[in-house]
Amino acid sequence: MQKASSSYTSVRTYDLILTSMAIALVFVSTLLLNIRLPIAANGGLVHLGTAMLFVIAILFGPKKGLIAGAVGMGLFDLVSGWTLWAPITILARGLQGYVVGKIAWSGSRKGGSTGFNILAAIVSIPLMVAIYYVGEAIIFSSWIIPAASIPGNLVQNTVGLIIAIPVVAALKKTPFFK
Amino acid sequence: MMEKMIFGRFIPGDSLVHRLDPRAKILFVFLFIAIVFVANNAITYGLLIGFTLLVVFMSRIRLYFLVNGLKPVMILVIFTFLLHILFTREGAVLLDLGFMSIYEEGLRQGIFIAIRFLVLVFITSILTLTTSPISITDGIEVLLGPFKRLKLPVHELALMMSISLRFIPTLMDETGKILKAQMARGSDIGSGPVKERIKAVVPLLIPLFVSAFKRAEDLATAMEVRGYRGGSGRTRYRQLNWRFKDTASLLVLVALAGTLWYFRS
Amino acid sequence: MDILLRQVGYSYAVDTPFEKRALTDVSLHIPSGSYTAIIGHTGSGKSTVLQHLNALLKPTEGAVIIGDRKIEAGVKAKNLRDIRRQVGIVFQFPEQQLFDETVLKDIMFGPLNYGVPEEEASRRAHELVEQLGLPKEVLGKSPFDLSGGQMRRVAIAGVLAMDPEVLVLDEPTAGLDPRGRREIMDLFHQLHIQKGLTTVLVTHSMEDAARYADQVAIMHNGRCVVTGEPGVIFADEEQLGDYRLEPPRTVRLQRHFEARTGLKLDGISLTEEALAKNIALALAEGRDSE
Amino acid sequence: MNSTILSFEDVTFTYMPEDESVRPAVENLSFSIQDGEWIAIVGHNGSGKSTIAKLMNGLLFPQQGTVRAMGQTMSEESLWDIRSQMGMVFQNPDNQFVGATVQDDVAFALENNGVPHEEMVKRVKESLHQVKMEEYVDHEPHHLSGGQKQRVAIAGALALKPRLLILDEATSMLDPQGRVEVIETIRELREATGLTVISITHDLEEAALADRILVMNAGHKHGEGTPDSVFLEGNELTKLGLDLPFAMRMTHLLREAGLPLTREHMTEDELVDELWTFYSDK
Ligand SMILES: Nc1ncnc2c1ncn2[C@@H]1O[C@H](COP(=O)(O)OP(=O)(O)OP(=O)(O)O)[C@@H](O)[C@H]1O
Ligand SMILES: Nc1ncnc2c1ncn2[C@@H]1O[C@H](COP(=O)(O)OP(=O)(O)OP(=O)(O)O)[C@@H](O)[C@H]1O
Ligand SMILES: [Mg+2]
Ligand SMILES: [Mg+2]
Repeated sequence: MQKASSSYTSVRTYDLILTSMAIALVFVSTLLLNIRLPIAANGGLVHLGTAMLFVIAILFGPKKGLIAGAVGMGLFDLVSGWTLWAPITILARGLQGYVVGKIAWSGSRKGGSTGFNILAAIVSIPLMVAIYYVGEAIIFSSWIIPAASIPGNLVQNTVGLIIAIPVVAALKKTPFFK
Repeated sequence: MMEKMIFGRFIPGDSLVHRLDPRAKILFVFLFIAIVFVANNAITYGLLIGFTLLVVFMSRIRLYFLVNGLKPVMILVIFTFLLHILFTREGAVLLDLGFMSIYEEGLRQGIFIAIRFLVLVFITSILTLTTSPISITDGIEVLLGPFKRLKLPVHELALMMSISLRFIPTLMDETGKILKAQMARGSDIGSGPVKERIKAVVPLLIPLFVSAFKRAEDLATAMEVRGYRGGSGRTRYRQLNWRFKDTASLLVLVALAGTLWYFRS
Repeated sequence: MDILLRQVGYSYAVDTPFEKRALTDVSLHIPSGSYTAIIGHTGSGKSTVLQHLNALLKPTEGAVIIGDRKIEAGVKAKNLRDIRRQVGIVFQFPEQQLFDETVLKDIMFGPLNYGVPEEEASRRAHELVEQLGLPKEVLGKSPFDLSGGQMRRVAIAGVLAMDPEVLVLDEPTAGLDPRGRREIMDLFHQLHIQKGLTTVLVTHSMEDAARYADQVAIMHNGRCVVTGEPGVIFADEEQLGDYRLEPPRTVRLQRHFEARTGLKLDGISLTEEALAKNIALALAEGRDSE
Repeated sequence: MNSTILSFEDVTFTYMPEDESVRPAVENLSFSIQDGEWIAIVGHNGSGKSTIAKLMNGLLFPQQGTVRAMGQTMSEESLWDIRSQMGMVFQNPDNQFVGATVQDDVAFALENNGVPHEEMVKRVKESLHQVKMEEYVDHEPHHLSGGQKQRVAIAGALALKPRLLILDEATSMLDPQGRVEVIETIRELREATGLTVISITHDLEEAALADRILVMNAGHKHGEGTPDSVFLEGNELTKLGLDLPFAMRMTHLLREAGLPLTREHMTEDELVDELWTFYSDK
């Protein structure tokens, strides 16, 4: 993604807008793109927000991963009736994006190693699940109730991973990443 | 159009709550979340309910609309309530069903937690129902102002949020169009075997990304031509006005906290 | 394949506070082998009608009959894939649907989804690239490396490769330069003639509607208010004005000429060539009769 | 009065200086534009028009030659000052709308230039008035038509009181009505303020409105002149992938149909006039 003119300001401006787009992409995938799977948890409806978050963190690294996850999904909670969950989401998804980006980009890999990309996503899953668990435990004042959302979160993340890897591979082949 | 559905959470209005400064409302919500945890008996929870209903009333948002919009959350409330009843085994037995019993403490806990949960959800929802996303962004930017010294790029963050809000409806339309275009080419994430559905995601997400890149590039050019070069030296068109009623709203909250503390057991 | 819209009504976001009615009581017959142009002011419902033609949208009232299939409001329709293969649709700015690694793969995407064998799909792709006036080399390139006009052509090839019986076009030339516009419109017309492809075109260009279509439908406020032959529709300037449309330029010039000279041309000229011929003829006759 | 507001002197620019086989997007280009002129730049896809626009406001710098604007040579130092005196409107109405609402968007350039708040409020109002969008101050972009968005973009440029407005295919994605709205707006603005306008376009009817047309072909200047003189080239333009204005196409077709028309006609009125004389002469 080379811009023809590359003064310092224009690179920064482009970067800022790319991050804004990443936020919007996560939001839109969470809201609009759903796949129904024949499984019980979540009524089988899985959104593609997590997949999008993985893709963004892997392609653009930890900083954009963090912002896209925290703001994109936090915003979703804010505007769709889950306002109370927004702080948990901001924390969980922000960290998740950061961790995925950090691992996928470790040692100047820049998301180029499929193995590391998968590892990154896998490592982030328990982290995200744990933050939601603790956060919801505080809201509900119970350690049992929030356990109910664990299976759903696991499915969400697994599907996200399964989708994100081929999408990353396909995107890497477009001229935008050469 | 579809975008109305998401931002439909914001209901424009002219109530006192609508007119409060977004900074006041955000602070209010955070303080309220902390205060709620002070309550621990019937009187204090009662006070919370009263206070919440008062805020709802003042926002002029119809209770029906509020509850209706929160259906999935309501299911969780009921679920929470039931779990507390089933798993708490303290106090006198109220009802013995043979295979299980309902204890007094369980019922108490269940009701209290449900109330806490409900007032939290109501008050936080009132924030997003009475404040446009862009005002929330403005409020956050100013509230985060002090963190600029810690090198947190507050201005950039706020600009990012407002640009993403601006582009969400555009990308939603775009998503709809791409979905349909690929459906017309026989690839559909909505039907067919699971494997096919997952396979149909790639032809969907790539165009979405490409379009986002294209837009990012165009927008960056447009912004630069219009003289954008980072946050320094910029003035603000949108101005926030902190007025007496904003201070008052926070004072009311302090009073509530005091009262709760007094009646707490 | 005939397509029939029978008193179709459609609302977006049904059962939400944001329900929006887009179509009311639309009846329209698209005969097999015809070239139908749908015109109308912005927001009049043209694109919404189009999406009913291959069941991307299902009517909330009335019925759409596509060939031997009937899609009826309130009745669950199964297996729409066949319909979507037979009725190809080129959306506005179709280059937005490109995604694959190479142009070849992208063009083959549709046919492969519909079970066309690999070789056959590849053969079609090669043939179409040539037909659309693209150099052979593009087949191996990434679609994102092409110029805007080339991307548009590749996207169109991706639809044509499914070998549809009906081709539905939503402002297919928006944003192209004059030459590109002309070439692509001529290509669609050629396909219409040679293959007998039933064609439905949504356009803001009255000139294109007048030039190519044999049936014109006017949409206004979600209703299909008039259908008829272009020669009749474009002659009625008053009616066009009622629906906030202007007659094609040729018609305007013809009227201008008639008003100025007092001569009356035979019928109405739908193309520039026809107008030139008619004027020349009228002037020659005008002289003779003096 | 007749001072030069912008000029290119022997400008060459290539996107890939390292690759010899790629021809420069713009080569040895020279022209100048006077204060108050309306110039149209026309040319086929890829002929270098957008590259010229980007060179004009320092988004790109030429490898060879000089760009001068507002009396200064374009450089890293003068760039922001020059930009503050020129507005630019791009092709895609959606991809240049920065603000959350119409007024925020118009204010964007003012904010960037550190204009004080009261002044901003005044200028936003003024500019929206100039493009007749004052009723839409609080509208969000997705509730506007393409033509309306472009008018807001023009207002956003006007807010800085620029001396020069560049339109890079600002009407090409619009429906006919939107196109008319935008062109009308530009016309009125020019009458009211004498703004210098450079419009890059495929639409020859639009170009015909300009004082002068610059024709580009494959990175080179093919020619320049008044619309009349440029269109006189006739079929030469068609070969460059351009179209002729309707009246001219009709003139040619009528000639082919056997009418001995003597002149080239730029407008329908002129054409009908000659046809009429022809008829009344007998
Ligand atoms: N996805 C959608 N959700 C809600 N309303 C919609 C949607 N798409 C279109 N509409 C509305 O339906 C009506 C008809 O829209 P449609 O796109 O069919 O018009 P059109 O004639 O194709 O317009 P244009 O010439 O601008 O393309 C409009 O009022 C539009 O606002
Ligand atoms: N960012 C870029 N990188 C490499 N080459 C480019 C870039 N932008 C343009 N070009 C090339 O430079 C040449 C001129 O392009 P330019 O965009 O200036 O043309 P244009 O006349 O504006 O075309 P259009 O009518 O399609 O807008 C073209 O050959 C194009 O392929
Ligand atoms: Mg349409
Ligand atoms: Mg260009």
